[in-house]
Amino acid sequence: MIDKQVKSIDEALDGIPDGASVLVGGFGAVGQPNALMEGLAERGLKDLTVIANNAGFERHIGLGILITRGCIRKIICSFPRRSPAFADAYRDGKIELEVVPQGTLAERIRAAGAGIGAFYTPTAAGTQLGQGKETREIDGRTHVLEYALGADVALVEAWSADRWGNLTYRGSGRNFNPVMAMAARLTIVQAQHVVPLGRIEPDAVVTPGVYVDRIVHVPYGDPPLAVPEGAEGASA
Amino acid sequence: MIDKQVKSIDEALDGIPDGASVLVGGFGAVGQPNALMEGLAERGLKDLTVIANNAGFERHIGLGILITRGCIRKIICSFPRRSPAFADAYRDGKIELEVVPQGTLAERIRAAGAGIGAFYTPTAAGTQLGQGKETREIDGRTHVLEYALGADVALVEAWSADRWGNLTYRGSGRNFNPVMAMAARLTIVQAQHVVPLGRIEPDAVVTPGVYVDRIVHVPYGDPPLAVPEGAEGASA
Amino acid sequence: MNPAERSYRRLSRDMLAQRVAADIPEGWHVNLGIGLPTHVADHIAPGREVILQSENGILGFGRKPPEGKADPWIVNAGKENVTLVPGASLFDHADSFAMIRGGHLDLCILGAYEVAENGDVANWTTEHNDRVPAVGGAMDLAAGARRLWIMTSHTTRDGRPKLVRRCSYPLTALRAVKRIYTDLAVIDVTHVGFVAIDRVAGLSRDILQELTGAPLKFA
Amino acid sequence: MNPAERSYRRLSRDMLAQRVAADIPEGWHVNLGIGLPTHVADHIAPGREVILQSENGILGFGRKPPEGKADPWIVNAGKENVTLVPGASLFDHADSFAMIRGGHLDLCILGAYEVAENGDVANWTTEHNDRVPAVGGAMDLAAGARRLWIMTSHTTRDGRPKLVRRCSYPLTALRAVKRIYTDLAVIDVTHVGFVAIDRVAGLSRDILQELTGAPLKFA
Repeated sequence: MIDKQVKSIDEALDGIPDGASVLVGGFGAVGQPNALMEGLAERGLKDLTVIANNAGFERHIGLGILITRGCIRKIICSFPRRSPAFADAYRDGKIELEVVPQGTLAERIRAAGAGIGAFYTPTAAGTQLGQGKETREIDGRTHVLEYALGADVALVEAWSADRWGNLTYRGSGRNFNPVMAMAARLTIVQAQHVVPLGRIEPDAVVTPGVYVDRIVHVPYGDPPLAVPEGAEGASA
Repeated sequence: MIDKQVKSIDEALDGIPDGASVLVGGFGAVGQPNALMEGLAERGLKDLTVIANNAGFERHIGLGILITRGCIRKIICSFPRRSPAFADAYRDGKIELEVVPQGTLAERIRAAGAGIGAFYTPTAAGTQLGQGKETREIDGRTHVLEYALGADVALVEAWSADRWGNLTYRGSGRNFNPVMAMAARLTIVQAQHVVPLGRIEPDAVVTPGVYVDRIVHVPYGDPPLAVPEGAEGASA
Repeated sequence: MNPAERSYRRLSRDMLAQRVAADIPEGWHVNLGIGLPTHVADHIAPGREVILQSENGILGFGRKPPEGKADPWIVNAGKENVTLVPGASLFDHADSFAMIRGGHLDLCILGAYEVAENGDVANWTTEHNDRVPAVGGAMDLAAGARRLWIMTSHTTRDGRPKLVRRCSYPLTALRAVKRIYTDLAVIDVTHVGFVAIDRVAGLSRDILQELTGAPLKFA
Repeated sequence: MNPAERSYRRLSRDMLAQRVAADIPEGWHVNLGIGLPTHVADHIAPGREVILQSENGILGFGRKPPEGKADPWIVNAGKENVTLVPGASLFDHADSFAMIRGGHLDLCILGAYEVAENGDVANWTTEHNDRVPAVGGAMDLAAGARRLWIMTSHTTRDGRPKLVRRCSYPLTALRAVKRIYTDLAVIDVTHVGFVAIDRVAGLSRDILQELTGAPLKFA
């Protein structure tokens, strides 16, 4: 019998070494695998490369803790604002940053999950973030070559999971979670609910179990109500 | 008020010219927009390029009719077997064929829908179907460059649709339909059921309405029960 | 110029949002960038079907929820709690940016630091302040949407023009902007440069030109 | 050789399918090609969780439905009606081939016209008959699954070996095959070529070698 559920966060994170690359789901406070990130911090890991949309928010939650404790060598993300922990570490030269356009980030992660080695996109053509990259004219438009971006580990937050690893998400909690689940050698899920096999209708499964390795039941509860972003400039 | 529903198949197909490229959903007998294809045949269109997984099955259904009436100049597909109409036309030199691996076909169509100009895949590297294509070594593996494949029109079969064009599919009726809906300038849906806006739960929408232009209500009924394929050789 | 001498008034944030909202045709699918553009959502007339997309995986979000009624699981790209309208759909980030980058949105509205007369836009980092660089979805939206409109104050807080001959800040996308809504005017970006198609009451052509860093034509 | 003189029996289709089914470890995700491999589905012991994928968008299909109980909306890659098991999921073709091509399936089992001792496989068109060329998902599966096994008769109907030094038909994938199950033997494809790890009772090494178009080693 297949049963991917493990008993503790520690067991879920077992075997992740220093220096690992880690995909972390979530957008804003929604869909973030905070308990798993805090577990990584507890384990005192070093030199992690984290791939996420943001660079954390509160100092005492999720990525904020990993950054504060010095576990992360480099963050690859699209929008590292509103994270005091990251701002401090970046200013002090304690953390590397690679900024990737959000759609290119999502597509590079999907590519890793889908067996696509690289792809051409018009996004970032002619900009600083396209500099030094190969380009190609396709249908009269400059495209930038972008490579697949997978990782050793993916940390995912789901609403419900069954023992095969089938997942659903709640509201805007899907965000990066389903593509990240596809793109790691080891995919670990923090699930609000663990349900019997067959309870999730075949049409309602968002992440099929084949992508999932370990599930830990964490009834984490609702994310905090959001505080709007102020900046006029960039988007998301 | 947005209302994409039209009153007849003829209205749904209005404006499609001779020589159009047409994506056609379906796999086996499931999820095939037969009423729309028969409508195209009625209109007596010529020189169509059809992109589909198969090349039809029965002579008197869907693609079989279009082929028999000489509407199609070229078929781009992965598995043109079990279609007597196609076999005859191909033998007599009346129709062109381009065979594309099924996964590459799906990914090329998705690429067109997703704004990806081209991508690299290991599929077909070193084979006849990879011949003449650019290649690139990525992570020690030969990848073939494949370009996006969009079309003028997509014909889609859905289980339910609302007036914004949100769609669900039944069983294995999704197959190529959702990616094809994304990849055409004009996407036309044959829907078994038309339901009030809001009836389809946000989580249950498979094709968001943004991809759909026209919906025609066709309570076509179940596909015929399947007859198994015999060949030992190829897959699907 | 002393504000007291002005014969015109700048549009307030809400008046600007209202103006933009009124110009969006019914039936369009629209992404609103964070900052100023976000406010457009609250000014679309009830019953007028403009479908709003949020890059974190929502098509069909609505106004802010009433006080105390927010669903913490539904946020927009600016991480604000929003509502879903009937007909809404939810999807993941790859599907969301497939929608954006595949040219399926009729319109994206972004804020900007600078817009050039050839349609170049700079909105993600100035490199002139100590803020961490952060691009979000701006480059994907600017390159992917069928039309890009910019919503911005006409000048910076210290009075420098944001509409310029050539951007000095790092670009978000090249030749992408179709129209600019500012607190002073509505300006199309055409093959002959900026064309003002509307301006606030009492604002002369000369003053508007003075506040703009590139030549203006008037429609 | 006169069949009457044979001291061994070829495995029937069902016996071969049963043998293959028994060799698949519980917990594996497996795609079964059309033809011979399809029959493996009906021989997986009840309660043994081997999860079957079908490239038209199913993970977790089961045996053929009982007579008269078929759901016409559920077909496998061979267009046969199948059942869904508890835990099944449905998705579209792009997602299905993302699963296949992204290396997420533990195993794919395909039929073949020829397998070479270096693991090359030819299974999609012979160019020696008048059948229309048709590749289906074979190239994606052969290149994408973690392991490729082949299920085939050991020889063609007219007695020619299907296991060869080098394929003469158009290839499906290069150096992809890990193991071959035939009606006579189980043969691993290794860096030193074909290694027979099992054969039917009564079949000598010499006879098996005679029926094989490349040198055999024996484990």
